[in-house]
Amino acid sequence: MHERTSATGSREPDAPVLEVTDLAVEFMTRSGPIRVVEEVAFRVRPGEIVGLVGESGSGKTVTMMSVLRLVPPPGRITAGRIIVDGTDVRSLSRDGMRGLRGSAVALIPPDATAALNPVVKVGDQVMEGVRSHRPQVSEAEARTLALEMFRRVGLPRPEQRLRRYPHELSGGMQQRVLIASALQMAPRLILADEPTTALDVTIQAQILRLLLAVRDEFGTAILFVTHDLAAVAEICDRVLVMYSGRLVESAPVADLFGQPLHPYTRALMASIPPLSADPPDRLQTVAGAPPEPGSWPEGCRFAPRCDLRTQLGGPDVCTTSQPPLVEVRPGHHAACHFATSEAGVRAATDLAATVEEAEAVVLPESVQPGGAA
Amino acid sequence: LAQEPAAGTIRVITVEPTQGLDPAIAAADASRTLMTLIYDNLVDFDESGALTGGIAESWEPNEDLTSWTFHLRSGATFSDGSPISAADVVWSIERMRTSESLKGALANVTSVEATDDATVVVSLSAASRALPLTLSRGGNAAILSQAAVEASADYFAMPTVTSGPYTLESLAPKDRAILQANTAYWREGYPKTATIEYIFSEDQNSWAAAIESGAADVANVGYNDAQRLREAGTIPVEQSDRLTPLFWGFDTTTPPFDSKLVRQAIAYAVDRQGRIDACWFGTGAVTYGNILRPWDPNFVEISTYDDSDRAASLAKAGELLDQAGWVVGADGTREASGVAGVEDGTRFSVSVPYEGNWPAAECNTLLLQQTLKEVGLDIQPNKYDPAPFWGDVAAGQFQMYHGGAGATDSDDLYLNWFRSGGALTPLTTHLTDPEIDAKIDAAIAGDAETAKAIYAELEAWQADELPMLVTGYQWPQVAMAPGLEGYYSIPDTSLKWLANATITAP
Amino acid sequence: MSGIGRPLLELDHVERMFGGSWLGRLGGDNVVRAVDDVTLSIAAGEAFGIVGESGSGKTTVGRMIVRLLDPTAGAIRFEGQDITRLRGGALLAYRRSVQMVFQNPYLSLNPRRRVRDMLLDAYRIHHLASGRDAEERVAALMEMVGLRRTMLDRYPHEFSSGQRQRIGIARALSVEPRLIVADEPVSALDVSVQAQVLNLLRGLQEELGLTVVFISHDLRAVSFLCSRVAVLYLGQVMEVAPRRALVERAAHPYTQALMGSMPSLAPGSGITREVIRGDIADQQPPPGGCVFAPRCELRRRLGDPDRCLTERPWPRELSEGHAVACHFADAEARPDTDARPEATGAAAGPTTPTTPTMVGISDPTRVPAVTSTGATT
Amino acid sequence: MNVIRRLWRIRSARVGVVLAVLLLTTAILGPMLLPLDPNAIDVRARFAGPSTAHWLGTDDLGRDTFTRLVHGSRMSLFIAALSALLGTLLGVTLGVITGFLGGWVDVAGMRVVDLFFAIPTLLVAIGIVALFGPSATTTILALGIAYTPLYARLVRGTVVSVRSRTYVDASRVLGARGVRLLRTDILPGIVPIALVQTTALLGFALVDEASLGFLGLGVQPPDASWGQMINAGRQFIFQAPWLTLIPGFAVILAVFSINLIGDGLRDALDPRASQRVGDT
Amino acid sequence: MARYALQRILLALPLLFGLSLLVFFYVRIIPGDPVTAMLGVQANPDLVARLRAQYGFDEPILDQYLMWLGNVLQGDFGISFRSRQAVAPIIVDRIPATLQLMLGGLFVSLVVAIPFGIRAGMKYRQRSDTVISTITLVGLGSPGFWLGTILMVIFALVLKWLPSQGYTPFTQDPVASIRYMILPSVAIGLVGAPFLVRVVRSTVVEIMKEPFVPYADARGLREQVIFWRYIIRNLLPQFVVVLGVLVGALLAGSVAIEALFNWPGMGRIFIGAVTERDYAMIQALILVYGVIFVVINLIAEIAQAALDPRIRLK
Ligand SMILES: Nc1ncnc2c1ncn2[C@@H]1O[C@H](COP(=O)(O)OP(=O)(O)OP(=O)(O)O)[C@@H](O)[C@H]1O
Ligand SMILES: Nc1ncnc2c1ncn2[C@@H]1O[C@H](COP(=O)(O)OP(=O)(O)OP(=O)(O)O)[C@@H](O)[C@H]1O
Ligand SMILES: [Mg+2]
Ligand SMILES: [Mg+2]
Repeated sequence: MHERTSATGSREPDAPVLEVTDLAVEFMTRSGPIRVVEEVAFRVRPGEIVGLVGESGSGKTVTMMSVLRLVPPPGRITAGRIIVDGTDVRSLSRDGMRGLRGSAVALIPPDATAALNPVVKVGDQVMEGVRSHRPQVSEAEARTLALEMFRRVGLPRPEQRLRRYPHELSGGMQQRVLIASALQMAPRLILADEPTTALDVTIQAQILRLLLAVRDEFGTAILFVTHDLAAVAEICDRVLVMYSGRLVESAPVADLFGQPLHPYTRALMASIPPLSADPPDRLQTVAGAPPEPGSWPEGCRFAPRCDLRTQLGGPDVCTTSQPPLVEVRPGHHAACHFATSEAGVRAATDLAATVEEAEAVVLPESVQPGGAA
Repeated sequence: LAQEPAAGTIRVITVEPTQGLDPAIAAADASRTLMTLIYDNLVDFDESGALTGGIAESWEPNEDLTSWTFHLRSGATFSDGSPISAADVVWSIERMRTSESLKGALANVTSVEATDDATVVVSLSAASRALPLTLSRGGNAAILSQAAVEASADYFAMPTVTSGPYTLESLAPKDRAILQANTAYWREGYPKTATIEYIFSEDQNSWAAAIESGAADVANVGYNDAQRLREAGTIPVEQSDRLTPLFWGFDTTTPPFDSKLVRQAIAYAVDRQGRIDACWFGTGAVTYGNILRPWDPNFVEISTYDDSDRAASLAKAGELLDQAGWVVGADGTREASGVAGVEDGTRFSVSVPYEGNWPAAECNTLLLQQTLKEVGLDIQPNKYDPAPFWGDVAAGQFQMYHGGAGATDSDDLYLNWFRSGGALTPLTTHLTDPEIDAKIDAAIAGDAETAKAIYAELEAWQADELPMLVTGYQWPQVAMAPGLEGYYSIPDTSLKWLANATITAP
Repeated sequence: MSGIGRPLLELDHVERMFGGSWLGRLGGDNVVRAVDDVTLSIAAGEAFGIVGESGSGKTTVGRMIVRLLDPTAGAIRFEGQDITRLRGGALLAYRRSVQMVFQNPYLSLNPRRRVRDMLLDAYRIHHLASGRDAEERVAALMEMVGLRRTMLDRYPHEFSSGQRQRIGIARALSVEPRLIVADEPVSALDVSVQAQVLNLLRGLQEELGLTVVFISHDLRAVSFLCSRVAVLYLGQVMEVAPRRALVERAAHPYTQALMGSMPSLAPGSGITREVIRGDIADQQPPPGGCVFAPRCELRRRLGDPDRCLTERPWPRELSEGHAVACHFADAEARPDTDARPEATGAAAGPTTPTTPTMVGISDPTRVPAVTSTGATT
Repeated sequence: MNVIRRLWRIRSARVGVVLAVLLLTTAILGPMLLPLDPNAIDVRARFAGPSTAHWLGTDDLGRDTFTRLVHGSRMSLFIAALSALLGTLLGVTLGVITGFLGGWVDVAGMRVVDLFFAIPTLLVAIGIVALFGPSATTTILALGIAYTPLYARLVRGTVVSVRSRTYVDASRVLGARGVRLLRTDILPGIVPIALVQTTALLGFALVDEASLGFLGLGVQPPDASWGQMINAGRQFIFQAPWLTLIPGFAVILAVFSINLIGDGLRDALDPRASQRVGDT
Repeated sequence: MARYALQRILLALPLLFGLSLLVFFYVRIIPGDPVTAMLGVQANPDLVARLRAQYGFDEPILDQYLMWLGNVLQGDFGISFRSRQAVAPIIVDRIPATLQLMLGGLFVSLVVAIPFGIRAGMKYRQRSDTVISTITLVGLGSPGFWLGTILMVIFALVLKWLPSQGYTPFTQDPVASIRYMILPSVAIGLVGAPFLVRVVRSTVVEIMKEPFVPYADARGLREQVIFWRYIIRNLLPQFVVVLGVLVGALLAGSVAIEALFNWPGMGRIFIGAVTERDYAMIQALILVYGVIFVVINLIAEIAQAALDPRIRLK
């Protein structure tokens, strides 16, 4: 952990590459606008990998695409400020926005197969990125650059790969192509939306490793959207947890796993089966289903499913007032009225211990679990 | 006389000669008009209809009209330059004698002989004035090159060696035929136009448009179009002075039209002027019983079916039908009641075909349906494929049908329409009546007086017997491109006169 | 779990090929050997896992078990009876014994039918119950899978994905089968919902004494639910191991790679070391050799022995119930690849397999003689 | 029903439905309500322009254009409906049989379908007319048969794709097969496609009927159909252009409304519109 | 690619064989005696004999087929009994005219449909889409001959800009040839265009829904690049296949248009043959139309594979 942050320590950590404040996104529907993201605020510092986790539909992708101002219609950013490298994204012109996309901020989409143009050779697709942003770059130069990038993302036999069509590459290689394409403009920030979800575990591991290497080598900050908490634990410096369109917890990775403060975060962690020779009889689960956007419950959106609240005898405040995201401990924010309640803290400690014990079984000896806590 | 080499192209838009170009077979106008341009006859006729010299420069009968001598024109050649010999003429006439189209008219020929290289003698079993007329029959009485016909099994699919002013250069079905001037044509200075392009089109509605838009130069246009073009004044439209009889044909061998009463009833019921007005836009003439045209020397007016009092005519028709055993049934349609060969209670219901490409025929038949409904007869107009129409008429497939055909004079008309074996008999009256044959032969053999008497008798007979029902005549309407000159339109063989025509580009 | 006895289900040298018409090959299609000489046996009452990467043939195995596909060679025996040739009534009877739960809860339910109708199907097809009786049993099924009977008249789209998967399970249970094949039943679900469904399956398996064949690429889910696991790679069985052996001393280099690729919930702990290269689809496996050879770290470390390319390793038993298809699996100390610290494994003590004896091989005659000597370097 | 309600919510489809209902009502009730005989000839009143007696004027025989148009609608819509129905019946039957049974039935059936598919639709229809002679019945038969290959292919494709759906596998594993499988899973799956396709056929049939009419291979006079009226009117395009234009507009209007409905149906039946599918 | 093409070609062969069977049996399913159906009862016995010989109706059916197929393969389709000319040369003469009209129609369809189709697709459910789609629906209901009649009246008869009918081979006089072909091409093209607009539109809509389009946006690619490389390039493979189908529609549509504009193509002989029951001609024409259509679709399929690597190298 410390080694990793120190690798980028030379950079100025104070000026964030991305600063999002008070973001709200609405989708227009027949029955009026629906707010799917609100009051989302976070920063990503240079060279930092920030994980954004949450259940399906919690607003991760929408939040991320807002940064590129590419919320699909009928979606619309209705409030908030998005500053990329000092530039206010929302005030950029159309061309300005185009200049920003793919150059200062690059995207790695979830499904590489779908994101690649099926009828154009991958090399050409990568090259057209540079040539769109810098028309003065010659075809040959672009090719050299693409070749270089292919090599650096670990594509074997890169010269040949340049001339391949997407479907001639495996999923892992396609994802590498997209990463190569993202890297060639040396972006300050990479937005990676579930870049490994569609891949096999072995390939997932390779890609996650590649993302780490990219950060280390290029110093690029990465906003890493996923619903895989374990992947977050592996590569992120900080984690944002979203639930029903709102951030519910935000913390350095070790803090989050060492002491998860929001009941939802805990529930999420507890429901992951341990990789253990003696698994528990039952997994912990969250009762019920996440609410649909547009029919958010009053007060805390997690309240109806919250076991902490049940434990506490169902205090009214949960259903009447929305808990703000507050800094509970240094650098560790949570949006729960009872984040620091005794029961809450106990639950957090218990859970961390269980997870630690269960996961310890598979940890390679070289790593000291929980070292950063 | 310095001969201008023929130049230019005249484009004619017309129906395709689907019956082919064999003079022995093709009887339909579409074929005959084209054949007149490529085959010459022994005897020709001029614009007034008077017979003139063709390949025969002159001819004369013997005293009792039983033998005719034809003196061939010297120097006349076929298009390949070979001379038109007496042998060719003999062979051609022999071929006509056995042909579908002329075997009736030439039934009385006993021998055809060439007495020398330039003389052919035709002997008859009975006296006949009509031989030269028959031999002038456009298309069918063609003089052919024996050598050329025998050289190819399919000569008539593509007759190239011909005797007429033009030779056939190409014939593309459903497209066009191209005729090229016959450079070896015997008549000095003719044809005056180098090429005639026949454009085939089944759709008469588009013919006027073709001339208007410059896509064609000559067409026999529909009446509505003729009227419109006349009003517009841009395209000259000539009305031929030769009326073409319009008729209803019957199958007189089977019920219901085997009954003269039924045929007469229909003759009473039809609204004659009405249909000329409606279907021919007023450009036609009615007849109330005659088949000969008013200017015919043998014309004696008959007005049996004068329908100026419609009510009376309809009443008369009803009466006749009642008499014939067709009584009004429950729904107003007549039913058989004691009709020979028909089961009692059978409704009077007949399908009446007409040529599908002929708008006026459709109109005429629809009107017939309406009129006959008033007297309780149910007929269904049947739009028929034009191509097989006449073939099917000849095959006797129709009980009643709509028709129209050109004719020149009384001899031609009676000989070809009423005499058994007549060229058009199978298409018109279907008669095989020896008594009538004898009368027609007598008329043709006799002098003008005798003929007139016999024709008067025949006219009265046909008006009463109605082997076919002629209700009126139409005037063909020929539209011509403004630059076309020297062309006279004559029904029946009208296109022959293209050989005289010239065209200048507008 | 039932005791030692005859296996409930046996796969005996099962093979399944796809493609192969001359016209298709002419157009560029390849013959795919999706399942390649797989031999497994599964005891009654056991939860048996099948893991492997995408394209390894897991689904194909599952579909052959439920007779949605026929093997191109080999036999599948259920209670000793070969099911690959069942027809008509016998097949119908078999369908009462073996059911399937599908991966995608959205696609596995007919969007145009009410839940009630779908659940009643079984009773109608097999004439098990009708009228009020059937209604009662359908309602009971709903409750068994944790749904309310009032939901019976809804259409699938009115349910969440977890609920739909429960309906799928209820439908499979409606014929009261002995064995359920669950093909990635939780992969499409959110983590928290996954846990619910896994719990449900586990509960059902225990309470009803169901035999479950659980197919997944998620080692976590498999190790939670299954007492024994088979690892497939390109249609072949790489390793069959009891849970403990799998977690603590996976023998096959591929299994080790899989384990080593699993991210861990303990921050900053796992995947930094490269344990496997390339991609399952990257290279053509050598004909006649080990299909895993091109990606095999162990082979590389051993200096690329030719044997891996020329001779197919057949599964051989390492310990009771633990078989591995690798020439060299136990040939060296594997200082690097042994991801599991010896200490932890030892602390748990030697495991006595609670599962009935089962080895991947039921027909020794077809196993090449080499196996027995293959253990030497 | 659900679909109809959803259809009604689409504005363009609503327009289509209203138009279609108007046309249908006209075609069905019109002939009973109108006082005139469509074939009643009145040569004194030919080519009359629109008037209170003749709303859309008269034709070359003085027949009332409006009356003929209304009777023609009945004929045209009747022919279109029956030929679309015939095409649907044959196409669905063939498609379901080949798609569902698979194997050699499929191969053989589809080869035959491909054959007819290898000849453009209208030409198939004309070929059939050549065999049986032109009439309203032949038109229905010819168009129905001509549409079959297209339809059978579509249905077969859908059946094959539905057959491989997971929910069908689920039913199979439960023991469902044959007719039951068809009834519960396969046929309901092709209903949306079939609805849209039959609607499309209706549109094609209206135009093709007109084309056959123009070529003289369709409805025979004096009966009126739109195609026949266009064809008959053409010769008087200068005297009375309305004789050609009005029936043409009628065809356009009918096809327009049918296509609006078809497009609407497509949207209304689109599963993506109402529920999410396969969000893996 | 070559393998794929070969596969497609091999697959087309049984189709052609089947087509020959279909055409062969066509005359044999005529109700009653085909020769009588063609010639009528009182036909010229010569012709009857000739036709009977041509079809060999008295031989065993297999012999009949083999004889017929042998003749056809040598380019002998028998004689057209109406014109008594050999069928084959008549048809061969017409193929250029029909193909020329088809190409003209195709050109008009493309010129009209591509820009509008793409625009409607890219502006899906926006104003211009609504306008284009409405016009398209109107076009979809306009019978070709009806449009043709109106075009003829306006441009040939009233304005007199173009000839109302006729044909000159392109090789003979290109300018005249094109003047002649404008009206019929436009009439037929406008019939094909709405169909094409709809297909192009819905294909573009589908392409716009593909994730690679928003991803291309996210990469900040230039709009032209997105348009040409993403939208057009992905449209093309499907488009060529649709062109194959469109050709079928144009061939069918050409029948009425040829009749209307007196265009000497196969359509006119087809109608003539049908009304005259000239079955030898009908047989040959169905075969020729079928072969043209099959070949064009074959080309389209192969072109699609050339444009879409996924098909080519599956
Ligand atoms: N095009 C759209 N139209 C309407 N609603 C949308 C659209 N796209 C997203 N939403 C809504 O926005 C919410 C957030 O979606 P988002 O895609 O950001 O979720 P996510 O967290 O990325 O989920 P997942 O893990 O499934 O990708 C969802 O509830 C969804 O219903
Ligand atoms: N119907 C089929 N036709 C052709 N090939 C098939 C078919 N079904 C499966 N295959 C091939 O067989 C192999 C194994 O497929 P299978 O679906 O069994 O794998 P899997 O392990 O279930 O993968 P996944 O994790 O992606 O579901 C794959 O290469 C696949 O392409
Ligand atoms: Mg997302
Ligand atoms: Mg699978």
